Amino acid sequence: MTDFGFTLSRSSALDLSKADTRLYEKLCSLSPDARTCMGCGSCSATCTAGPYSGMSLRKVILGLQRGQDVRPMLKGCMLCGKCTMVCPRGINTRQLILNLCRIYD
Amino acid sequence: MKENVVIIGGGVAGMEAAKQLLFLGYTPIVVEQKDHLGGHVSQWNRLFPDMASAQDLVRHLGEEIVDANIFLETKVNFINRLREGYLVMLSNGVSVACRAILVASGFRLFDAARKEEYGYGVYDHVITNADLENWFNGNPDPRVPASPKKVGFVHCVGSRDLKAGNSQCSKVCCMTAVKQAIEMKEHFPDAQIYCFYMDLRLFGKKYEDFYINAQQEYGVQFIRGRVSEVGETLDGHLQVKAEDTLSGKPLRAQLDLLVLMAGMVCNPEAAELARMARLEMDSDGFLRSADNISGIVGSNRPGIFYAGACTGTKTVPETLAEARSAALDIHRFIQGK
Amino acid sequence: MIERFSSGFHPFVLPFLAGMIFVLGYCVYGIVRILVQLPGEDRKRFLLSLITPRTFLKNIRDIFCDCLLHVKLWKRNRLLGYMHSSIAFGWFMLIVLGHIEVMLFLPERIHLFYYPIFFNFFVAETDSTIQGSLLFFLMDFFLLVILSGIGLAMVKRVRSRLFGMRRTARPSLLNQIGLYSLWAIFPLRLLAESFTAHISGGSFLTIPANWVFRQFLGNDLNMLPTWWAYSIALGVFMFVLPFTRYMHIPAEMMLIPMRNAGLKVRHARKGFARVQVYSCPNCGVCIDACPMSVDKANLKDCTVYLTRQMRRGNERRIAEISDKCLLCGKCEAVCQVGVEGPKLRVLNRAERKYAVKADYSDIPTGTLSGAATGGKVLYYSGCMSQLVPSIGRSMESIFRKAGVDYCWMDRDGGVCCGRPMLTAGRLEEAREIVRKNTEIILGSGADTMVVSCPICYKMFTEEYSLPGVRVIHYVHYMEELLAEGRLLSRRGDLCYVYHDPCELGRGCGIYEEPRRLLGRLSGIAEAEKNRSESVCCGGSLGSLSLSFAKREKITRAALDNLYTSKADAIATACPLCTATFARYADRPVRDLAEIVDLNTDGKLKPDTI
Amino acid sequence: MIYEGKQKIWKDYQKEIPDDHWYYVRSCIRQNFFPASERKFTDITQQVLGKDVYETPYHTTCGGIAYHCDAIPQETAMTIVARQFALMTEAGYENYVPSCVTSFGNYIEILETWREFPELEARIREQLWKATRREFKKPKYLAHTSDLIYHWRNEIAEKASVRLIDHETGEPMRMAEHIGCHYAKMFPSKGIGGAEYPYVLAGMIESWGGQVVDYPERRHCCGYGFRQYHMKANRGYCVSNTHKKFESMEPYGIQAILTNCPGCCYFMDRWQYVIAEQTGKTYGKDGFGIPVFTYEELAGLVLGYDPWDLGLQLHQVAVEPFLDRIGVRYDPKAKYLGLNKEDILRPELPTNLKCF
Repeated sequence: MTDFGFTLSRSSALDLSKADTRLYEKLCSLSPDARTCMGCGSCSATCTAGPYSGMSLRKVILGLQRGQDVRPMLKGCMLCGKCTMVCPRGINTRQLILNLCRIYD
Repeated sequence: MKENVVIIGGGVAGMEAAKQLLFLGYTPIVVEQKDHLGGHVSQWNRLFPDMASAQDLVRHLGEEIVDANIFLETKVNFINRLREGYLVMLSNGVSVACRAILVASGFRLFDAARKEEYGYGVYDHVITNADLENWFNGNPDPRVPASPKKVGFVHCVGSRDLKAGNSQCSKVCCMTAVKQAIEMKEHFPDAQIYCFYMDLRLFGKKYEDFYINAQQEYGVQFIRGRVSEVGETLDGHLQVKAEDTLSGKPLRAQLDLLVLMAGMVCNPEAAELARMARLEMDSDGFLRSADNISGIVGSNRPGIFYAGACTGTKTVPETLAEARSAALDIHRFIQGK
Repeated sequence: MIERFSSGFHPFVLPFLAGMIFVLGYCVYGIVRILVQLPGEDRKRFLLSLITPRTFLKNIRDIFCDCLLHVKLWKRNRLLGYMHSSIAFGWFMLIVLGHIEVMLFLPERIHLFYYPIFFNFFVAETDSTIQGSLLFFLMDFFLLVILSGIGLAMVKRVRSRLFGMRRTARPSLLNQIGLYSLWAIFPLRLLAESFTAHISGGSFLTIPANWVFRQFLGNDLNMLPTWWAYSIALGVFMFVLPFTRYMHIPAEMMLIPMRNAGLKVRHARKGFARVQVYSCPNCGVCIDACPMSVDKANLKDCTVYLTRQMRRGNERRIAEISDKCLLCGKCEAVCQVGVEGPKLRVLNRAERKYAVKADYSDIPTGTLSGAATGGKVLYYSGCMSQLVPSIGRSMESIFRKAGVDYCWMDRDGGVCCGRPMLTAGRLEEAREIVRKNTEIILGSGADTMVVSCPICYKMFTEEYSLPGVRVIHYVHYMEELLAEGRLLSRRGDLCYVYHDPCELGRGCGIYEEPRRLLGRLSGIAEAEKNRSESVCCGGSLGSLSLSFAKREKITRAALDNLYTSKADAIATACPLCTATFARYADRPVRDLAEIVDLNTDGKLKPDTI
Repeated sequence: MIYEGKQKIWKDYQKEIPDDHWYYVRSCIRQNFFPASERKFTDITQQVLGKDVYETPYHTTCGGIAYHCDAIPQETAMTIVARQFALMTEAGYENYVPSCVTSFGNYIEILETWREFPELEARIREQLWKATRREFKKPKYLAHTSDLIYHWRNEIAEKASVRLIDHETGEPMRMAEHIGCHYAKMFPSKGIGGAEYPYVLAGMIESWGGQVVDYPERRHCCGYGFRQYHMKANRGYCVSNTHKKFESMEPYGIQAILTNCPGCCYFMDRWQYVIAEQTGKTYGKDGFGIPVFTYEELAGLVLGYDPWDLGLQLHQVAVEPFLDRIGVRYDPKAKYLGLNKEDILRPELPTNLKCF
């Protein structure tokens, strides 16, 4: 390979058609309320783990919809339940997180 | 003899007003350019939030106004101010002297072809909300594939868009998109539906329930980001580009069908009427109401009233309520109270 | 008394004998298996306790009081108490008296353990003695007691409400067989003894019955069939016993010594947990107690069904029941046997494997720089308190008024105490969080840590080891401040009803202190169900699967209980309860900290603070 | 694709182009990249079509590159442009035609700015006067050189000796068109066919017998990006954009690309080499790339010019397969002979991209 001093940069674009959403669908079958997330961000704003680990449940759900690996974010969750308290859609966020931690393989 | 009231426009606003005026003892003269009454609603299939039949609404209103004078395929040629009232000359040669005129000229659907980047009229599988309603009504449309797997809805086509000449929100499209997304999923249970939105403006009664339902029961995915351009792939799919603003990343999707939620703009005929009757136009391109809070149905001319979407985007129930309100205001005006 | 059969045997005893041998064999096998399953340390501890005189006596007393006399049940519900103790104690007495009879009259037959049971069949009365009549009288008396108990049980079966129970557990088929065979045993015994009474003798019950029967049944042909039937009923009962709730009879006798030995449940399915599961008598008291029972859909998720499903090994249901529970601990509080429903659930949750493991290495532990030096007070409000800012604000105000040098550890968000993770069954993760907090707290140099959230408080007292740091609940702390005169109380005019948060009341046993504190500051009223009977607010983090919508019903039921007090406002001592109640309550909901702050002054004048 | 739909749009975006008397200005970078193209433009227009196209050696850069690289403020660019207009005025012309798309966009942007803010125009006039003692009239008509070739495309077609048809199969050549971003994306009404479905190049291809092929990333930037390219560290970003275009183009069997912008032609040609070296991937048939032509080159080819006179040897991607397809005769040995018929040396051949 010739060294030009620069290389093709990887596209940051998300391709919905190529996104692997099986995990998202699996999650939705276990936690159907995951579908009702409207991305308001309350969960992320109140998250205890957020400041330490960048955990954002909103991004987790969105990332799954886009077929991304969200494990790094999940690792920081302490299950404190504040997100459950603030979710305007009443999503059982703790169950969602636990289900998600289980279905990754 | 009963007193004449000219109603310009035979959509649901004009029909409802005619019905009320008949009840109040007047002879409404409904002037409609098209060959049928009911305006846009007559082309629609089902109406949110109760999924009522649009045709039924138009038919019921039609049954109520059989006693009115209805001139189809007729235009207003000019309006002359008389000492008391107006003389309205119609294109069919009839001229009517009346003390009150109701302008119910409605809206025009934004011409989606003007958003060239979406390729309406260029790509094989791009349709508008109106086309989809027409298809729901059982009229075949070659642009709707036999079994689409991925369907996209683009909100705000020709709304909130200075470049398209309409900076206003068309108000009903978000809800229409959610309704149509659900209906599409009912037609094609295997399809994944995406709604590309900038803001979801679901303001009305039970609209939010529709939204939640669309997400939970129908798995509709709402992607916050305006579609920037559409291309066609070799196999006839549509390649849509947008920014997934919630991810902060550019997003691509291949779709089988794209539905453009064309917004509402003022009927250009209204500008013509405004010129004839010296009515004022508002900055949003619609007719200017006497007052946007307490005098929505009033105009700047005595005896000329407005109802429905000629003064701005309206839902069907809002239009009907305005029509009733206008009929009452006309009655009070004629009674001199 | 003479023996009617020189062999001392009749074939009709065989069903009983077989049943008895089966059940004894099963129990021995069960005991050995459980002992094997116990961790070595626990096993040693348990066996030692059996021979320690103090625990030995306690075991005897507890078994007598709990298993036979049902003292706890008497305290809770006399009718139910009578019903259970009449059968248990009555039967026990029949067996004891039977043995006394044998020992007294035919001591050489005492080694045949069917003999005391069927004594009346094998003997003929030759002369009446005082001891004989007394024994016969007592036999008839206790039989009557049992029969009265069985009569009540039959009524309860159809009209449980008469016994103060709205709902009872639905018995399975085997349980029904067990139940009906148990019911049959004693009337059959009465019949058998009655038919034999003119030979063997009897007392006030059997003699008249014998006379009545002989009036129209002139011969003794009925005698043998009734003894057969009696034996068969006993046999059937004993054969099904291991597979029915009646297994609780032997299991409880194992449970009591284990509990007295101080054993803890360490594994969801093994050892002590197994004993607890088998000890559940399926009485169903937990169904009414369970706050989730306000919703019919949750009726089958109470502890009684957990133990049933655990016996059946229905993994799907076990997971479902374990996940749904609020862990409010009420079932445990009302349980007559001492089945630790919440603990079993948490351990069942812990059985689950998670592919994504937590990693808290990003959490810095040296963040409390400039915090406490010796003598300083560390205040930990907990995550949930951030959603009820009045708690933290009030605590700060109280600290200032009392002139306390304090540091709010998690003012801008801190590390969770770990209890939610623990109750979710992710024990390793919880331990990791505990390690992080321990580092932070010990590194702060504080010697006192005030905790206002009962969830956190329970965690800090039970799972943390914080040498040199006194962890104190804010109720105690505020009481201390008042007692030391650093805070001056002033009575407000509102009347509060105090809601016992699950984790503080049943969880930590703190019932009276909050009431005492509240009573100094305001009027106080009691809800219909209070203290250990308090109803969970429904917001509990214990439940993993209860949806927001389902929780609403529970919250409203808890509020309805509080409304029975007619108080002006609700006081509680938990941010989660406060936030949950505030959502639906028709009157103000305040945390104790807020009430204390409202109704106290500092010794210092306000402008010098 | 509904062709009538496009035709409707094309009808909406037409502009008036006078048939004669143009003042011609060259592009800065084209003179280095593809010098023959500009030379042939004058040849074709003046000699073949007999038009009055005037140019002066005194004109300079329009300042567009510096402006788009944020190196100079717009006012400086305006003053430079004002001088260009002054030269045109002095030469007695009022139709202005730049050969560079960025210049074209720059002129339009400046003229539109002046229309909105006449006081700015007045200031620029004053500055030009102070600096050069020159005065100018704004051009009456402004067109890009591709607009002119488009305008005369049918006349060229009539004089053509070669058509864009595979001379073996008789099928039209499958060609993509690529419009420079500054041509119509800023002011869609100023480009022929608008911004979304521009017709300026498509019209030439259609007139000369080829078939225009659309592909999803047709509108995407070529991967020049001015200041992005000028920072070496950012070139990966530039070439990634080109890569994206070629990836999108790949399934369509495109045989050549027609461009109207100096940068586009150059970068879409050269980046194919970089992509091939970095990823091993080539996009034409049999290991070749897809040739990228300027409209002058394509016009020259159909008019029967010798490919080497058109400067096609300066392309990185080999043009020979395309020439063979449309039946253009050429002498392979003459490829690297200069105008004086002497050897101009041979470039080193790339590893992955097949070249001659």
